[in-house]
Amino acid sequence: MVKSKRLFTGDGLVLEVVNLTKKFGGITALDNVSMNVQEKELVALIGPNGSGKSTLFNCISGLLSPSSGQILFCGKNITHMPVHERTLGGLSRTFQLVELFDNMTSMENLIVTAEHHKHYGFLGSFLRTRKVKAIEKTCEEEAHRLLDFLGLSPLANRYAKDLSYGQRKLLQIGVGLVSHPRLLLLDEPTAAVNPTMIKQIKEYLLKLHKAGLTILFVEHEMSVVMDLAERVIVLSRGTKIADGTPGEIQKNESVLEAYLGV
Amino acid sequence: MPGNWTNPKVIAAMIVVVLLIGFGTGYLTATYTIQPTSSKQPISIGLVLGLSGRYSYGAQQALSGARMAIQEINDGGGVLGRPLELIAEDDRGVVADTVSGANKLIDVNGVHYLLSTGASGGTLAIMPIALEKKVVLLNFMTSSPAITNQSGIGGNPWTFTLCPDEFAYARAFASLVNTSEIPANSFSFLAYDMAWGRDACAAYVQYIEAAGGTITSTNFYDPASTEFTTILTKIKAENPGGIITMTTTESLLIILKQANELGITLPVYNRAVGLGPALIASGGNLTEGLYGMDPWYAVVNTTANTEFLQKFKLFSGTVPEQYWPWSAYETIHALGEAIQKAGSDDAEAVRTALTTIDMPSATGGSIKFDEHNAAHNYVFIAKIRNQQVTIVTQGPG
Amino acid sequence: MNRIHSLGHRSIWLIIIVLSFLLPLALQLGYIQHIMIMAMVYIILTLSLNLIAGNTGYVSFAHPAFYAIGAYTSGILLKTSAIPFLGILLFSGILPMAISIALGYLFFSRVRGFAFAMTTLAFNAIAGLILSSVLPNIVKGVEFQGVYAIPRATISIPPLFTFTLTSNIHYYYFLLCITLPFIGLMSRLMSTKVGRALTAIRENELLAEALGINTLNNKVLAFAIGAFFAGIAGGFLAPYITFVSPDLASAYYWVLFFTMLFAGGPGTLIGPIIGATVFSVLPELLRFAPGVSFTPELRQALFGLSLLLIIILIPDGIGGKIKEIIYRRRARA
Amino acid sequence: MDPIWQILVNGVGLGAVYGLVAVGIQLIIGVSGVPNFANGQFYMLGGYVLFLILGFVGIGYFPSLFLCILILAGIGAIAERISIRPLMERPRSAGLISTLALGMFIEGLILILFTAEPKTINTPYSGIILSIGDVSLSVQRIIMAVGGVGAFVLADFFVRKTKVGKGLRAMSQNKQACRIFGIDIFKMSRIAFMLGVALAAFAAGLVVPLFALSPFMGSFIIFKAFAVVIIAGIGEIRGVMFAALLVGLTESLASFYIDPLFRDVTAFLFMICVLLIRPQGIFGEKSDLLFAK
Repeated sequence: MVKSKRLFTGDGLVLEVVNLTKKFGGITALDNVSMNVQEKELVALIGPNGSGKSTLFNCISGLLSPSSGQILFCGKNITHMPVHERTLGGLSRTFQLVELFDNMTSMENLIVTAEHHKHYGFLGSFLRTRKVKAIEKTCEEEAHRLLDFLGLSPLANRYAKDLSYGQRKLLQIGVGLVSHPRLLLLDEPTAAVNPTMIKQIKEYLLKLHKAGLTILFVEHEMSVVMDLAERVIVLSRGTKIADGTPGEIQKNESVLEAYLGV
Repeated sequence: MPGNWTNPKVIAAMIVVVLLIGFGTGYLTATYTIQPTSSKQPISIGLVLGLSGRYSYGAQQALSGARMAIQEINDGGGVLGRPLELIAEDDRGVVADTVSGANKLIDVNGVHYLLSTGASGGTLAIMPIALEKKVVLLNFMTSSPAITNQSGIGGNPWTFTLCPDEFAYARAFASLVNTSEIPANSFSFLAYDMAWGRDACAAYVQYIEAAGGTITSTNFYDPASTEFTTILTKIKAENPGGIITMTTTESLLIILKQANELGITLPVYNRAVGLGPALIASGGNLTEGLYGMDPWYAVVNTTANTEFLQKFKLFSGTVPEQYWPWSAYETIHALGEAIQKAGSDDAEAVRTALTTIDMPSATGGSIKFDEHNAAHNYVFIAKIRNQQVTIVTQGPG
Repeated sequence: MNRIHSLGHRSIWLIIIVLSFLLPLALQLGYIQHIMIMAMVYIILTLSLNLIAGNTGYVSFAHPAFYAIGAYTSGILLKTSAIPFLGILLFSGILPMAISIALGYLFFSRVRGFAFAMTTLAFNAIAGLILSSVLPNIVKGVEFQGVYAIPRATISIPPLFTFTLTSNIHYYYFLLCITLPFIGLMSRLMSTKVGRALTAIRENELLAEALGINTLNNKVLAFAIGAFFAGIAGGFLAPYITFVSPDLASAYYWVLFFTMLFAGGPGTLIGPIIGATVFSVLPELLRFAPGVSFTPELRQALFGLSLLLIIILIPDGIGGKIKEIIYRRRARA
Repeated sequence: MDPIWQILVNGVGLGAVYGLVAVGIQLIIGVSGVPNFANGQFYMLGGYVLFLILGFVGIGYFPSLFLCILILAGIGAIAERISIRPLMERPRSAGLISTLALGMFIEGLILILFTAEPKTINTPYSGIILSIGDVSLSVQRIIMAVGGVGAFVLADFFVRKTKVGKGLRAMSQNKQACRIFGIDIFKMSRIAFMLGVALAAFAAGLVVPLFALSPFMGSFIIFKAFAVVIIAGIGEIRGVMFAALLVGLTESLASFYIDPLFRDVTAFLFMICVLLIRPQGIFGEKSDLLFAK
């Protein structure tokens, strides 16, 4: 497997968020939140609606620029780094409402991502040197391997728009993986899919976790959170109210309060 | 997605398209160039004109003028016993189309004589083609001095100009400056930003200054513009003795309206917009006191002209808005005479014959070419007095 | 993905090439050769516009300006300088490209979608005014209505040969030698990293960026390549028509290009080629339609109507339709 | 005399025209996301309809104007059905091209019916000239300015206060949400289009007596109107009038103090400057997303 390019090195802490605050006009969506993700960890981020989960997610992945605070990725400050550079650096994400290149085939969706994480320029690609040929070949192989892994091989030549919602969810995870991320951010991976598909996705995530991938995911479905997560971080009204193992979280008063609104 | 076109079906489609277009055109051309009009092979005359676009109204009239002349000649047995036929091409007043239209007439229809278009830019653009392909180019309505300068001994013996150029008008106008008719001696120009507008402006400036007049300003505007209050305000502030306009009918109407609105009472001397019924009808009182400078007016009082007017009304059902139809009409007749004189339809022979012709014009002048292949016909300055056009002055340009 | 279909079976290439080489011989008339030459010019223009407006999905009104700038550059240099024509041609492509790169980095980084389209529209208007009203005052040999009497092009490779292109047939084959490689180049481009990146940007720019594609550079690249070939087309036109005018930068031309592109099928390769061919030949064919019953006004009305119908009935254009059919078949298989 | 006041008055006059056409475009682009390139031709069409009504129906200027607006609104409804709705779910470029084609079609029809020869409309008011000090202008121009501002205020009120208007604004915020909340987006798009076209017709009705009526007048004004839209910020109705006045004054001043020739590009230069400084337009709100989809 060809190693994808890395901007940063460093071990232990993969992601570290320090006193992050995000204001929209008057409203404070995030009120200096601090959190971290260890290497090879599988962390869940939960909280009632409007608790700031997705805001935090967007700040980390770079869709939003925080008002204050810091985001460290593998020890490097990426707070104000352009989105595509974060991704090239090994931080990849999926979207709650599936985002794919609808008029490209599943295969192309994977390849276009894969090849942009390889070292070669426009001219090389245009002249298709031997080196480039080799790289593009490996891209295809990786894409095939992923499609097999996700059981989408039969649909390799279908447009993404013609896939079922569940298949799109899977493909999106594939697109997230094809760049060999150091940290994979999943935004509600099981939202709005049928139980069998939920089961399937859970299996895939566990497999990936075993393979040593670091994952941070937002989730509503408590059963999923409790089965998967090693550690759970709870947000409420823009502040972090709890951080611990699923067991601890279940017993945590303030969490219940936040959820039941007592 | 890239490359689906390499699918055999698509390629087939592509080839079919290419073949259809290629041979389709070929076929049409072939069928078109065979003329079933008469037992004898007719002599074709080409005409490129803005039959659509901004100048289409006048251009359509010019076309009728030419058609009328052709009909007359053919009724009289044609020239050299052969009928004439007119093939017209539309150039929308766009120079690029003038070029391709002229190319089409010469290559496909094999015309040896070409009546050129309504924009000086267009004529200038096809003059090299006429020279290269040895085709007689008859310029009957564009008046940029650059054309006559380059014609005849100017280097292009194939181009003939049958209408006066801007120097002629400028001379006629300048001769009246500081007289009872044009008491003013300081003028402001309002001309549209095209080759002709610029050249005409330059010519007038030269002669007016020579005649002791002064120029307060020369203003050019985008031909598409519909708002003149800003320019007119500028002119009003300069307060000249008169405004000289080189514009389209549309622009002139707006200028008159907005000048009136701004309380500008200066006399307007307009070049190129004929003082025709359509203008007076839509302009109303605003056109009162408006001057015009053209080589022909309906009111020119000669038997030949009144005769032409009656015939044209019968033929086209309209009254000429300006000189174009008359000019086209006389140009065709001059060409017919030249071919007759040459005794053959060979372009070279006709070209030499043209240089020698001397025929009377309906306006009292005569069509006789100088060393620049320019026939200096009469030039008229007219004025609208209580809704009637009256000739102020006339004479050879 | 099977990359074979990007370049296609050589046999088919051969057929097309042979055909396009023989066709003008079958049709001797200079005028028909003129039509075919213009068709090729429009193929180059439409395909290059397709790169930004079709593949990347950013409508650009600036293409006529690049076309005109190329034509003026070549016209002026042919008239006033002794530079060999091939050099001039290259330069008339490079100048618009430089301008487009500046424009691209200036505006792509700030505005998106329609706002960008408007900036290109503004640029086109300003460029047109400069060509028609400013240039004549500062550059020798440029009249207010364009550049007249441009000398014919002379191709010379000093030791080997020197040849002046005079007749239409010369220009036809010269342009053919530009067009065919150009088409091949475009089809190859589409199957590169960049080509797929552009499609990705059109499909979902947010995602493309989130997946690590540098959208800014890719967009500017597409814009610049488009401008380069628009300039080349203009540079060829100057010695061929022997006259260039500011009309080349007028609204008439972007309407024409859009018609060719969007009726043909934006984002495909075959689409713009078909569109350009049909819509450059159709008006000429209409010259032969019985004049009286077919007034130019009627032509314009029909032109608009047909474009409207095509957009509504087959929004992806002819090329898009073909692509759809092929995809359906492949998906079933 | 000191022309400055006249120049300012001219500028305001220009601005009123651009503003009226631009407001229509703004409504449509906000709701259906389509830059309506045919609005210029609708403006022109409005002029010709008014011309016919005044010619053949013996009612006064203002009743004719009203009738003309109604007719154009009807035409607008049909046009929306044909050229916008089928393309609702497609990329905006499709809508841009379809309206462009629609414009070509309308212009062609008018050319067939009326030829390129310009017509003029005279109202009782275009003849009356007032001169206050150095400033001289016709009552018609005053009517135009007042009518322009009036129409703008009405449109603004409609969009902000009425139920339908709120629906329109909701649409411009988030189409999906509207679907969910059961707002009929097709209806909204139709209403926006009718309003836009009607405003264009109104503008023509006020302006044409000051200009001449020509089939090409539409294609000329449309670009200025778009420049105004961009300067104000896409979808920002409040900003339009202000932006329009800015453009009008800039042009008026430029053509007096620089050169009439450059008047027509000053609008564009102005637009470019605005975009470089405030990409979202003077009144547009900066989206908090680092990039919007």
